[in-house]
Amino acid sequence: MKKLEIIDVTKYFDELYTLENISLTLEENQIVSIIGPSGSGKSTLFNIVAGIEKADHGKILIEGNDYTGKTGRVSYMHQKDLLLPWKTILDNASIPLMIKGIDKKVARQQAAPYFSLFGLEGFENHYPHQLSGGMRQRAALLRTYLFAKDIMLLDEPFGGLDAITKRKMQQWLLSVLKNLKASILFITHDIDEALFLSDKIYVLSERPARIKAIFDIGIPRPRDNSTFTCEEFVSLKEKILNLL
Amino acid sequence: MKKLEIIDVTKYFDELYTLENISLTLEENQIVSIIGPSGSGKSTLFNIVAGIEKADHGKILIEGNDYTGKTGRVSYMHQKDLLLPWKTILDNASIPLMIKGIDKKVARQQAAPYFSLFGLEGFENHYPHQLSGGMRQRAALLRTYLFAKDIMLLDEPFGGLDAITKRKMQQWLLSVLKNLKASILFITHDIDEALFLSDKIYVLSERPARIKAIFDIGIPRPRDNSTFTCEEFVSLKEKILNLL
Amino acid sequence: MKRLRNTGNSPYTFSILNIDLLPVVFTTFLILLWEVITRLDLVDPFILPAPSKVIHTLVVTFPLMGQHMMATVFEAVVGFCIAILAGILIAIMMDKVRVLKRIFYPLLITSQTVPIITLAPLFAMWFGFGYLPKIVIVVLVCFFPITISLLKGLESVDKDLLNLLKSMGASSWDIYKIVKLPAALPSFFSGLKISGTYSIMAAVIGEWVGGRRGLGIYMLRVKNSFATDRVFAAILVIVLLSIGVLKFIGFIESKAMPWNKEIYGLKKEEE
Amino acid sequence: MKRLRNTGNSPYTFSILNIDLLPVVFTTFLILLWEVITRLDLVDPFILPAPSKVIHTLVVTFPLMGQHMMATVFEAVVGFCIAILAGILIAIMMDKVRVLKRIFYPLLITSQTVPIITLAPLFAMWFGFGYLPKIVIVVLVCFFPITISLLKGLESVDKDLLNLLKSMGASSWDIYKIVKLPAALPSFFSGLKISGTYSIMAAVIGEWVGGRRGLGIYMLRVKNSFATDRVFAAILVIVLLSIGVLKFIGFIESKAMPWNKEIYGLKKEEE
Amino acid sequence: SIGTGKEAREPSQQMEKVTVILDWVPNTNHTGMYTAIEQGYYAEEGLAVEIIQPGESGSAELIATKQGEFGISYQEQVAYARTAENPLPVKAIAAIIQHNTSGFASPVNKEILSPKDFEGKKYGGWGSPMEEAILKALMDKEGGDFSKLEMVDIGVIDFFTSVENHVDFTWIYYGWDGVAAELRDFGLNFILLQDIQEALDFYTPVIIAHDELLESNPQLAERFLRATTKGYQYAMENPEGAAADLLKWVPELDEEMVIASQKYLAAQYQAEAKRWGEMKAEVWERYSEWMYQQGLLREALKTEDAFTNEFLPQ
Ligand SMILES: Nc1ncnc2c1ncn2[C@@H]1O[C@H](COP(=O)(O)OP(=O)(O)OP(=O)(O)O)[C@@H](O)[C@H]1O
Ligand SMILES: Nc1ncnc2c1ncn2[C@@H]1O[C@H](COP(=O)(O)OP(=O)(O)OP(=O)(O)O)[C@@H](O)[C@H]1O
Ligand SMILES: O=C([O-])O
Ligand SMILES: [Mg+2]
Ligand SMILES: [Mg+2]
Repeated sequence: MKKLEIIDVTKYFDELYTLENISLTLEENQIVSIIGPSGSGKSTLFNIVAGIEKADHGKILIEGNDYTGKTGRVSYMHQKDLLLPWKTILDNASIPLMIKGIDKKVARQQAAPYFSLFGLEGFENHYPHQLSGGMRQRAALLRTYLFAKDIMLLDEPFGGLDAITKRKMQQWLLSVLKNLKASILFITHDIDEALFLSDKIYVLSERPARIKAIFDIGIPRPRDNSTFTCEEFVSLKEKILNLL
Repeated sequence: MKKLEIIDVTKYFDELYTLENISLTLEENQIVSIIGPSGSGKSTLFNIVAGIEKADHGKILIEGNDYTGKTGRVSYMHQKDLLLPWKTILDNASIPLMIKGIDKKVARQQAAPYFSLFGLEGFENHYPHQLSGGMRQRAALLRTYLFAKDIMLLDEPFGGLDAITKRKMQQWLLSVLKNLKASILFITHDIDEALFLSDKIYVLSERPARIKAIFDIGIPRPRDNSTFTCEEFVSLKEKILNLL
Repeated sequence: MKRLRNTGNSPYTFSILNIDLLPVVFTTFLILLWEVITRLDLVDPFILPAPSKVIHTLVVTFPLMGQHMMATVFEAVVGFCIAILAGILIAIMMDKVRVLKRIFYPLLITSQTVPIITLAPLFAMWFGFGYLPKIVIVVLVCFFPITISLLKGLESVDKDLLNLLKSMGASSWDIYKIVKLPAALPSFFSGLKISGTYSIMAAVIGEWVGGRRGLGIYMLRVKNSFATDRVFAAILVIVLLSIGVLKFIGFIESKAMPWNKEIYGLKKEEE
Repeated sequence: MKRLRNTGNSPYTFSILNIDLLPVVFTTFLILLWEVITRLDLVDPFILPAPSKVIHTLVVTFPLMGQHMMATVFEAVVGFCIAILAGILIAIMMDKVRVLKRIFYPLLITSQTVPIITLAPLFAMWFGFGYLPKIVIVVLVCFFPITISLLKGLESVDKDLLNLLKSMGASSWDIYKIVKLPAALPSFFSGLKISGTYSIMAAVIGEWVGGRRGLGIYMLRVKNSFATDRVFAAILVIVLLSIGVLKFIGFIESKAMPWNKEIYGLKKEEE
Repeated sequence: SIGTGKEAREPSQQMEKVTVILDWVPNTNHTGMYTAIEQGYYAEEGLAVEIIQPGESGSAELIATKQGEFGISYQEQVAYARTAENPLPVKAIAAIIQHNTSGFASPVNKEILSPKDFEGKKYGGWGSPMEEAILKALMDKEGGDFSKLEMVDIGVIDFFTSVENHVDFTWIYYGWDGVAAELRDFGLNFILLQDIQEALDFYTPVIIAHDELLESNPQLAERFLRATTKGYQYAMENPEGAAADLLKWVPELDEEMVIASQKYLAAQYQAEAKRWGEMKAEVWERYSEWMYQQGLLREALKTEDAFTNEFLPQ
């Protein structure tokens, strides 16, 4: 089933032509990655899907319904963890529930059970600065997940991590997704990451962003360290490298 | 010839045991990479080589002479470009010469010829903020090179760049090194980067850092996009991945 | 990468209860020097009384000065509180409605160049000789740093964080409650500390336009009878009160931002 | 990632020469309101003279006031310059020698709670009636913000940058010249602007210790002749002079940091 | 002291420099000295006189710290100065005005005609214990109940504003505020202190000098007072000319007021005394005794230390 459809989206910032007729489909329970040069307009596309930026042309369909320009439907995560330093991890994770109007206490109770799944058990009452970079990203991901469990937009969620931690997070993400029903749109600069995680990869051009290529990634799951060196991975990587 | 030898270096920060008997050799015109977990002590090791941190035990030999604790012999570059925003690129590049006591005007004349080699021609009088991330790193590298041309310590020089720009910089670095005689010690978190650039890789353990493994990288030069998918690369990558 | 580390004791540190004793020792030395100079009759005592004399006078005259002090403290506290409320209100308004910021911000900056002391007599003309004109002066002095620093704090919030909340459909009130106000607290408190430093002094200046009670009035009176020691005792009380206000704000700050202590501690090391 | 973008004209902007006209229009409106109130005799002109009257008085009495103004400007400028020199010296000393910072920093903070006005009469006893006591007061008022902000600027320099220069074997003087001082300039200038705002006012207050010439002397005299319009004209001159000082510092700032204009412009957009 | 103004330019090399510190902003109490500058009387004595406007606290401390040779003060201040715990070595050497021209003033509509009428009224002063004592003494004498008087400090607020908005009566110098009221046709009830109680006819203002100066250089005081006397005599004979001299030096003042005030003071400077500046021991004693009895002074004033006529011209 088509979970999310971006249809023919065009965007100008005043004179700056940023997105040129972008169309894209996210199927249920898929991970779809978007790779593209810096400044091409990837984050802008996410902002449009999330409803906080207006497209000049085009539509956003979610489960077949028009959500163009509407906020509050999909959840959204940045490269920066954007955790509030003055709230504990549990309170940070409860924020989306509180915004939905759920009472603080109830929100906490609803958020708490997910901590073990996200590898944060025992850290509920820690402040963000007491956590490692990887744990902070997991907490941010948990918060994102708690807002909208079915569609998540992840904008370079591991971009700020060192390569080793990043690799661990990628493996963790795949493992946790086995237990969650979620469709994910994923921005990254890292070809290895895109190949490792995705069912499909869209490669964007320089600004104005057009879709330059689409790759269906048939690498079998579960994926692990050996995935990085399997033949299909290596040949797809070569193709994408030569595209960029 | 042994350009740089680190012999049995040990370092404590008060109680914090950081480096445990690190020994390492850099041959002339080689690139040697150091990979290790975050916080293991890689930058500390560089600080000791550069003479701005004191080792508790051990020696630094350069071309056979004892340089333990002495600054001003090797050049050093950080992940951040550390360019001065209030100086033009040319003036930024001239800083090491000026510190050596060379007159400002002369320093500029000495620095200018390298701009084309470093892909910065025409940007001499631009301020850093007017340059792209990749260009800023090249300018920082030029400044580093102008301080000491024979031995350069590069501490995650491309860590702050997006993956695509990073790849371009790695290829550029190899191409420029063909024309320069330089021996480079290179810290990175990125296994692809280490494999692509190096003649030798040292893998460090968690803190206190010990040398966990040494790999001689025999992948033939010149290296290019296809290097990432060649057999030797893939098999070395798998070994290192499993080590970390 | 900047390093976070715990401070070891530096070789020069000798501290009790987390107070650095070095400046205390140095200040004590200065005061002793002053004592010696006055004891040796190097200056006229009506120009500069001995510190021991000032302390003695402070103790002896405290019952009387205390009454005046209460009035000053009252004016300072009421004025400070009003300044805080007004500052919060106006900063939030300027943050929310940009046109208001464009109109009022330049006026606020310009207003700082008006010498309030010269206006003080006007306030007496308009507001009489009760507490009101003093409180007005305290408000005028304290209001500006609070407003400007709160505004800066509100504006410095990460735009991506605001976008994140907006993408969740958060209301403007949600955004203030969850992000903007807490994020602005450190900046707000640094504004409070600047204002707090001046609040007592502002009340004293306000009292010079006239009134019946207050340290300002007291100072004018004792000066009139050439009791320099009493003038100095009053100055000492003003300094101590001001430091008290500062400490109190610092205390509230640490209570209001329990998370901050550690981050701050680390940050300070970093910088 | 924060976005750098050029500002388009906002719908409310109508500007000449880069000046936002909105506050100007609003201020003009306020002044007209004030004029109307006084014209309708709603307040005694003795308490609040009409703005037109104040301007008229300003023009008519300018030859006389001008002489007083010169004295005030002289004191403010000399005091400000001395404060700058002293501030630079002491900030660098505190930055270089940490023990000095530990000793003097708390004293500096505490000194801000001492009401300088109460000390002013002492300065007349010590320094007489010439320019000296006024200049001393200007220095005391201006010195603190300059020192503290320069010190902050010097301390905020990236440690990695300092390490880089050290690894090149740079001398302490090299480090100040190449990195620390230029890096501290923005913070230094923001301190200068705060001090500058108060410099004229401080000179006026200084003149109240007594003397022969200056806007402070002038104000006391015209007040004693019940000439409220002249008092207001003098306040207007003080405000205009203070704004002039601010603009001048802003001009020097843009000259001293040519690279900064663009970065700053962008930064402001970002925040 | 420093000066780059008019005074500094005129005197020739041999002139002896003298600084006079006023009690407050320059006004018609000080005219004789400006006249003496303007008419060249000081120059005749070889003196280059510079006149300084002081701060809030007047001149006594400044004369005591030798920031000037001569100061303008008033009897009460000298009494406080001489009896302070650390006495200030200053001494009165001439009375500028022979009688106390100050008193309590109120708009006519308040109907305050005698200290008895102070009852239930609001007094605006500057909060010195001396005021309280004087008000109490006057009311006691006239049968008023002092406890029914409300006192507020009006600090620096001028007479007109204060009685317009805030208080019923204040203490003024007739020679300035009283004259200003006349010029404005502001109906005034004025109670002259000395009319009610003789002890309150104290000298205000007076010229003071440092004890040491008087001892080590009595000629200076004599020369200064000789010229100053001529200045005040000129002011008594020619109020308008004297007003012009004052205005020349202090153009900030209102010309009309200065002339009116000058005319009023012409008869007050010397009054019935045989020479300008003369002070009577009984006036000093009466008032300082009164102050002491009211508990205003720490100790009884030795009046022979507080004033002298010996430097006045014969
Ligand atoms: N609100 C805005 N106003 C004007 N221009 C904008 C705005 N937001 C983004 N831009 C511009 O649009 C272009 C695309 O920005 P965007 O952040 O979407 O790129 P991106 O692909 O996410 O880049 P990166 O990989 O660096 O995150 C950039 O040139 C950016 O400067
Ligand atoms: N000056 C110092 N004082 C105390 N501890 C320090 C100091 N410098 C570094 N450390 C500590 O030493 C350890 C090693 O730090 P270092 O920066 O060398 O690690 P690294 O391997 O470079 O890490 P990264 O990959 O994150 O750059 C860390 O735990 C760090 O906190
Ligand atoms: O010198 C004057 O007093 O004006
Ligand atoms: Mg982006
Ligand atoms: Mg490091």
